[in-house]
Amino acid sequence: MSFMQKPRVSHSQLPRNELGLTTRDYEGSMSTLCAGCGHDSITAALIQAFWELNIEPYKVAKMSGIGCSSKTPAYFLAEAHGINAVHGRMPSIATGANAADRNLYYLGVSGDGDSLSIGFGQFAHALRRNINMLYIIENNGVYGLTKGQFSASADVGSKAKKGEVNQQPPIDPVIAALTLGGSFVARSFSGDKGQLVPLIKAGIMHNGFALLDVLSPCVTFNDHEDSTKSYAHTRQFYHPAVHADFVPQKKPIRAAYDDGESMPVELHDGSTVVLRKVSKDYNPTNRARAYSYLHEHQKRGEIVTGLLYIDEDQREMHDISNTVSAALRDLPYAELCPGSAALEEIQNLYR
Amino acid sequence: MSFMQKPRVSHSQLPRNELGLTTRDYEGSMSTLCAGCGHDSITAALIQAFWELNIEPYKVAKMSGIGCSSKTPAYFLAEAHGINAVHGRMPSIATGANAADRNLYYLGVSGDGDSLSIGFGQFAHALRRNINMLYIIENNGVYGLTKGQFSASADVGSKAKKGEVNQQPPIDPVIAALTLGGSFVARSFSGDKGQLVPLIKAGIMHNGFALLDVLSPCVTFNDHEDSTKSYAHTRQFYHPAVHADFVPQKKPIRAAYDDGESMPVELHDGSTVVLRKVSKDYNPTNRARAYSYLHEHQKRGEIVTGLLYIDEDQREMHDISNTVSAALRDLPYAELCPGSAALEEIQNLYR
Amino acid sequence: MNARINDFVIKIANVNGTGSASANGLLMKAIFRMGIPVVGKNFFPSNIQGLPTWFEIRVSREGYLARSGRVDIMVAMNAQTYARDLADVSPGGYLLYDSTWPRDKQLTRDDITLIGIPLAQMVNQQFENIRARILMKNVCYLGALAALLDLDMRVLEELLKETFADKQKLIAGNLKAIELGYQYAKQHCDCPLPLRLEPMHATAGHIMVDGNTLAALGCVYAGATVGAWYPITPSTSLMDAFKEFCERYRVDPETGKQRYCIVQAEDELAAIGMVLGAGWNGARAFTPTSGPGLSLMNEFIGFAYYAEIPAVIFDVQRVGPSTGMPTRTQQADLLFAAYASHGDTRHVLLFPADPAECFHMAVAAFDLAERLQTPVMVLSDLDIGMNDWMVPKLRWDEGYVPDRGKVYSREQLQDMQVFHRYTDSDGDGIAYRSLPGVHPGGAYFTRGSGHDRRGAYTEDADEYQDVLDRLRRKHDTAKALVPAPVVRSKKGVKTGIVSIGSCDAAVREALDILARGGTEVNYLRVRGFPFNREVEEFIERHEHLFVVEQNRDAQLKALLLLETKVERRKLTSILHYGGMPMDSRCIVSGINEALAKGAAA
Amino acid sequence: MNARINDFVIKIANVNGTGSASANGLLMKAIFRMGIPVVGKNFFPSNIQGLPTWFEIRVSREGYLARSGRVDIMVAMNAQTYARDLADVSPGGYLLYDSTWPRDKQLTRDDITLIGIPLAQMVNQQFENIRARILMKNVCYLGALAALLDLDMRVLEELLKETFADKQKLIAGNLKAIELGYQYAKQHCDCPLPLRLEPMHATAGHIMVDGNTLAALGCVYAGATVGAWYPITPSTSLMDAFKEFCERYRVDPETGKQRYCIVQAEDELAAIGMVLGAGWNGARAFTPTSGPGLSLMNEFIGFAYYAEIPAVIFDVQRVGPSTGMPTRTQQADLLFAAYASHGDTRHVLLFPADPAECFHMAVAAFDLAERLQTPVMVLSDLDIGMNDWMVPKLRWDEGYVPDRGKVYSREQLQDMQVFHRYTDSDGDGIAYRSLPGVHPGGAYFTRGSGHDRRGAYTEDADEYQDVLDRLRRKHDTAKALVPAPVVRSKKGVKTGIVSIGSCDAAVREALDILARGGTEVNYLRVRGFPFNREVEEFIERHEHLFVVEQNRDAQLKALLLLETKVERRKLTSILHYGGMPMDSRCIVSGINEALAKGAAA
Ligand SMILES: Cc1ncc(C[n+]2csc(CCOP(=O)(O)OP(=O)(O)O)c2C)c(N)n1
Ligand SMILES: Cc1ncc(C[n+]2csc(CCOP(=O)(O)OP(=O)(O)O)c2C)c(N)n1
Ligand code: SF4
Ligand code: SF4
Ligand SMILES: [Mg+2]
Ligand SMILES: [Mg+2]
Repeated sequence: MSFMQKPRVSHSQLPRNELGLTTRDYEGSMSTLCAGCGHDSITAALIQAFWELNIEPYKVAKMSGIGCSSKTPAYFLAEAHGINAVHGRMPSIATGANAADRNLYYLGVSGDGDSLSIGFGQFAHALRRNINMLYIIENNGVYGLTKGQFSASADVGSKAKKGEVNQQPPIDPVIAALTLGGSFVARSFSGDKGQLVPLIKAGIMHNGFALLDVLSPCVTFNDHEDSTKSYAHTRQFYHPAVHADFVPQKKPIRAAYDDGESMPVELHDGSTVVLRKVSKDYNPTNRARAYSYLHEHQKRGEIVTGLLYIDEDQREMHDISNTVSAALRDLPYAELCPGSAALEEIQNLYR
Repeated sequence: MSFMQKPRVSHSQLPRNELGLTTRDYEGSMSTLCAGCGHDSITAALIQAFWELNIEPYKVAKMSGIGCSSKTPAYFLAEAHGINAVHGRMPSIATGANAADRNLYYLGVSGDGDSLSIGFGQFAHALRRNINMLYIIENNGVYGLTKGQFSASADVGSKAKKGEVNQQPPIDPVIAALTLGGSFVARSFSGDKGQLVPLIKAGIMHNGFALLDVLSPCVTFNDHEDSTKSYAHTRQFYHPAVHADFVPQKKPIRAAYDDGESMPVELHDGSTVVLRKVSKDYNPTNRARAYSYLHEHQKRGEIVTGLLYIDEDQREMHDISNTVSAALRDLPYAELCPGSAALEEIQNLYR
Repeated sequence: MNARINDFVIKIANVNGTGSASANGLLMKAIFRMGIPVVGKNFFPSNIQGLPTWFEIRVSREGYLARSGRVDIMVAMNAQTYARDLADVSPGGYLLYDSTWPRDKQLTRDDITLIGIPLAQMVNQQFENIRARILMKNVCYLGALAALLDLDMRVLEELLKETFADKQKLIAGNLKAIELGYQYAKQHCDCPLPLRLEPMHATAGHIMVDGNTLAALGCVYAGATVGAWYPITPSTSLMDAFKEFCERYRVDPETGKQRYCIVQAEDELAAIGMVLGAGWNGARAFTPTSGPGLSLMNEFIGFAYYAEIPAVIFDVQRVGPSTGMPTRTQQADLLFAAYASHGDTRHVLLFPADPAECFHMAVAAFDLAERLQTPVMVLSDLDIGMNDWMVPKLRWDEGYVPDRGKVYSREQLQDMQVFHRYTDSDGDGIAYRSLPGVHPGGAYFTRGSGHDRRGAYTEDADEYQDVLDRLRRKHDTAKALVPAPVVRSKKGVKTGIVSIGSCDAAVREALDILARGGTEVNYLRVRGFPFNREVEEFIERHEHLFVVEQNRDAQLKALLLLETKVERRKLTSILHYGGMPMDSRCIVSGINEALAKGAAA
Repeated sequence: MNARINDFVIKIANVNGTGSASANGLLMKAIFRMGIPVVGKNFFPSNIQGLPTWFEIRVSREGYLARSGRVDIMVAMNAQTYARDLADVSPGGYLLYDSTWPRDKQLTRDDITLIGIPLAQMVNQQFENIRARILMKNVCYLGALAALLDLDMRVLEELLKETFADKQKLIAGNLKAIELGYQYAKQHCDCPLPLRLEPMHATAGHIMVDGNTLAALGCVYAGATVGAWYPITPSTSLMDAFKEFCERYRVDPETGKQRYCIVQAEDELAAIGMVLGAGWNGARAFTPTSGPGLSLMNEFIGFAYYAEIPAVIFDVQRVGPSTGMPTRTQQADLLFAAYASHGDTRHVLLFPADPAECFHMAVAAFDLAERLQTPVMVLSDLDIGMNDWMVPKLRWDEGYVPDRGKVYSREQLQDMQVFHRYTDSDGDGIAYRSLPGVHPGGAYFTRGSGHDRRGAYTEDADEYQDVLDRLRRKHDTAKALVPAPVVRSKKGVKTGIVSIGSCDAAVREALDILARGGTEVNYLRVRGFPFNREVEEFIERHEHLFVVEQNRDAQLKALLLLETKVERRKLTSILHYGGMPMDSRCIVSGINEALAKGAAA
């Protein structure tokens, strides 16, 4: 909304990067997400990362689908073009945009619903084509924007706001990316800026498709243990949707821990996830080992974070296609049109 | 086409199963596929398997998408209902059909294009829901019906009829099924009826989603080494599609080999695949081990066949949903309608 | 200002996620229980927390259910929108604000009365917990309104107690908060205001409920057993309600097992696929969605049309194109739904105008879908689907038997020489079908590719055309089966309105206003597509017709032009498409202007 | 029978996958090189091998390019369809069959001449290899036809040599096979037949080519750099051709790198998404598809309309609904394409009538898409797209400069105070856009959700409507930009035909036939949507209009009813929709019958 525009004042006291810009120059309009939403922490990390990388904001193309997570590109890099595709179809938009100009930085922001339900096919195929972009999944296990249904990443046994228990095995985007041929596979936690910022930077600089799955708690639709729900609880089974709209303000969850360590993090609903940061000597260049490593820790109930797999040699789409190095969209028309003599030549074939 | 209907004559000399039926009773109309197409061999294996299982043909629902492979349900079980969905969307049709009546046998036949390109999302999610069905992918690495473009399962380095070389990593449906939570994952070869028939039978009897990936060579669009292509080769780059329609008649490829053995199979185009049948003592109940086993052999250039993973305890959709055991579609209306007293009760909530 | 008894509009401006919807719902229901006709419209943003939201309650002695365009009393709880809210109040009206904080003195008006109540201050003194403070502020303005408007406090208390029946300890706090507001208003204001409530008996035999809930209930009563969906505003609550009803009424008492199966699909392509799979296999199946979902379903809708598979789709329309405004209302999917999918396709549509019709049309939709073996789309909208409407209580005819259409039984198939799936044996364009697993004699292959009357694959022009022509005849058969229009007409009147769906309330009010001004106008509301004979006759009988609808491109008018014999010059459009539910004013002024210009006789 | 010089139809019935298409192509081209107007239609099944296929060659002295409805000489190579093929021959015609095997004596006709030639026998004697035997049988009947029809053998030999220029060793065999057929016919038949060929000079300055090839060439000349697609008949050859042209003309001579990027998408949803991503980012991008693909693209098409992103879509129409008949032709996506996607949407469509127009309209489509910042759909069909047509040679205007539309440059953005993406500064409904990565001042957020004229998110009715109303004005602007109709009219004639696309050839022939019968009828062929002024004027000028189109539901008529002021009574439909290209007969008889009934003045 228009009145949400942040005032742009100069902050002379803030540190400046090599371009002379402060982090404020990497911000966008005011977030309209719930107070404490993990997604906002990721936004902050993105701002930090682009600032640290000394990238001119307008050289970035921000792309997303539909969902709370997909709204976030409006909240950073105000000077960059952004595009909100339709739900689940950002990967194809990204592919086309990248095809048109291989020389910008491409950042895709998506949600678990957006990428693993409706968008799973496009996600898998963009990854397979190794589109040169950073693809972030802001993963909260639910559909935030449509009010808390399970997404395909919800864990078995997790409870929805309405009390329903998920019984289907989750799709883990990290395992999917690893086994579908991804060239850069990483996971982090929204509250761990220390880990998140470097992973974002690595992902942006990676020459190919960098998947970064970021666990990002939804403060609103994980609150089923909370008394709030009962506030709006009406007799028997009648709960008109509009009548239960109380959303408590909460603080974002923070977590900082060292390489190799494991760390239990309490979510807003009182449940706990155990994060395990890969150790310093973890070797992220072996796909099969990465899989068994993930699998092993998963069985122990741990979610592994860090850079889990990387292959710098896998060629990205343009390298495979052998495209010219200039942006296709900028090629002068004279280099594109074969001209009338060629037309004559071609037409001789049709006689 | 109507004149393709096979004559139904009684074959008194053929062996009969427990229902008193011969394999002819499990056939369908005449195939319209190319002579030698691997898909026809799979059809034959299906006929054999259903006959051996003593299943009444009309108790089977045959479902498919669009493609040469997806045409095959017309060629077996003439007495079963069949449905050709739109391209890539058979999994959702199967899910709905299964939801309506959990007591029939569900068989889905698809192609690699149908399941791994346009249909990858639906494939992954039907698998994740563990729909009780046998899902066969007749995998030839190309889009047969649209004349030979690469599919997502084409191997790196494989050549299309037009000479183009595939450069993208393939999606292996077996690895995908394994890592996306599949409860029954198997692979076979169209020419190996000895292995195929038992795997089909196991898949049908499995209580959940059984994925059976069957390598099924396309005789027509793998013939790029063949002189035929040059027959229609016209000057320079002008090859009107309609002018190059010669399709040589070929024999289907056969392969029979023992458990644990590896076997090189020469395809119609002269290239070779090496199949490796899992050994007798292979334990198909460990997901991570199955993955590393596959990965290991893949690196050696071998394609592993056999029952690669099975988990009989994973609950299928209806078990998870706690649905009644009768077919929903057959429930008497009286069991479905709450009646006018209940309506009164319900409406009291809206006062 | 004269007293305006039971005839005014309360608008509450707030921030979403603060629990105001709950309080506002209580207020509306309390008025309803006082026997006074009332309607509430919730204008909420497409986000979860922190953006402006409004709730508008119209109290209408005469029972008008549309918006009126007025705001008689504004409860301005949102500083961000204060200026706008202040400006919105009709002259002579009131604005209630939280006087805890200083008001912007620049923003004021002489022609309305401002009422300051220190809501936050009072509440903060009474409650410690932060959550309670936020929530109770809303309950507190309820109390103030009760005093100002003469709301029956016993009704309000009773409602509160019912609401928190299983959370007894919340009751005291709520009552306290109400009391705070009530007492403050009593002591500091001139209560009640000239606009106020007086008990009536006009709501007996009525209920207050939203359309998605009743559409879901219709699905239950129709005997639907399979529901597949992908969440999308404003249709989500339809499947939520279906689930809740089923959990209560569709569980086998002995085994505890479910007599239904709901699948949350991975997207809308899958959702409609599941519905078609179930429909093909003989279950009554449905999916609720909205515009973007309908767009995604297109390929499958064409398949269902051509392969003749029953399906019920609820399109709860929201503002398009594309993602549009997900929390605003519109009627802009008409044309698209009528001819959805490539190729020659024509669909059957139903247009409910309120929640009660959502119930009845849900039932009708399943009957029609099975009778006609085709997808039937129920085009409701956000206004009907998500807002509570006052409608007459539903009655259920115990004699109702679902029309499962032409399906051969096992016995019939057994006795049959040969079964041809797509042959028109009855002359109504509808062929007999068979279900999988019933009898070998019923086997056929269902396909979206060319097929002949026997169901065999064909590429032959005549065989193809034979089936396609029958489909056209079948669609003509539907004309007599879809619900007839609702007509309000007087002999001799030559000007009419043709309208659709949720415009109804506004049109009815407009008719009364016009009649009071001496202009008699007749009215027909279409309820189904293809249009039945009554629509054609009404059009013929009138010389000039105003087509009232909520979209930019006059889509209902387009359908009338295409599918009736109406002459273009007869039709004048009245369009409203900003996303807020229509009110009578644009109709009245549109007609008056046109008549003044002599456009109609 | 009198001699019919250069005016007859040859039809060849065969089995697909046997290489006959290649032989038939040679035959057609040889006739063309003799300077005789000719047209070929390929009727092939939706499978790869073993089903019936037909190729129909019309030789037309007068240059008529539609089917004629006659079969003067049938080459019956397919035993499965022999009965049907025999029945198809026009009285007085000829049937050539392979006399190697005995003919079914039951199947015969007295009113035609049967010519038996032992094709298999002769070929099998000469060739060892099985493949060669199959292939050479086709070449052998070419030889026989050459003798029977007086085809210029030098032309045929020359063509063969060109075809096998890089496979010299195949030439001898082919020549041998031709010779076999030729000599046999010469010796056993009364050569040439009364229907025969005589050299003319009527094909100079013309080419024989299919529409998909020229559409692809148009994309190359328009400067398109990004193509995304998913294979679907009958559009696949469009991208194949684009690739081949690019491989030749779009490779950087120094680096060997490609000045284009083609992505084979995973489906049509992704294909259109890629096109939109590229269009948003400033490249000219396109996707070819057919009905089912278009249905899948619906959600994204609505997005592109509302977010105003240029895109070019080629819909090579095939028979619907659903999968329909993928290898048959139809014009049944008109209505669907015009209003594709939910909500109020209206699109820009172009309707080529032959391959040459495919070229020109491809170029025009990119100009329009960028000028109007909206998806432009080129609706061709299988008949145009996949069959070879004789069209005048293309000329390229070296002065052509692509119209990239209103895009602010870096410099313009630099000098600008503020950039508002969706503001109508020129009054034509078209706003200025900016491209990513060009200048920070151009940054804005592209979205399919509600937005105001600045590009900011909105849920406000007025702000939303402001943009939506401009979109409507923009669509009106398009009326003057789309190609004008082609009109053939005489003063004073009050009856007209309105038609579209590939009906053109049949209509033109029908006009001549009608004129010969004394009935003058005028003709307008629409070439773009929204309809421009000329369409409206033509309609106004005539009292009675026949709308000729290839679909069941009179979709062009529907668009005329909706988007012009035409009165319904003026319009009479002539429909043809079995999947075979239209011929003049149904038009002539339709019009004559109507005129006889006095339907027109
Ligand atoms: C085609 C379509 N279907 C459904 C929706 C409704 N919808 C909007 S966001 C969303 C889910 C978002 O979930 P996720 O991607 O996990 O994002 P989150 O809100 O959790 O960050 C859905 C279903 C839509 N916008 N479009
Ligand atoms: C929506 C849609 N897009 C494209 C097509 C065209 N099409 C038909 S089959 C096919 C590919 C089939 O490939 P695969 O599934 O591998 O089957 P195969 O023919 O190789 O057995 C395609 C692209 C279609 N029918 N529908
Ligand atoms: S609903 Fe959940 S995901 Fe959405 S903004 Fe709120 S906390 Fe974040
Ligand atoms: S084209 Fe290939 S896949 Fe299709 S029928 Fe022929 S051999 Fe089989
Ligand atoms: Mg989420
Ligand atoms: Mg394939």
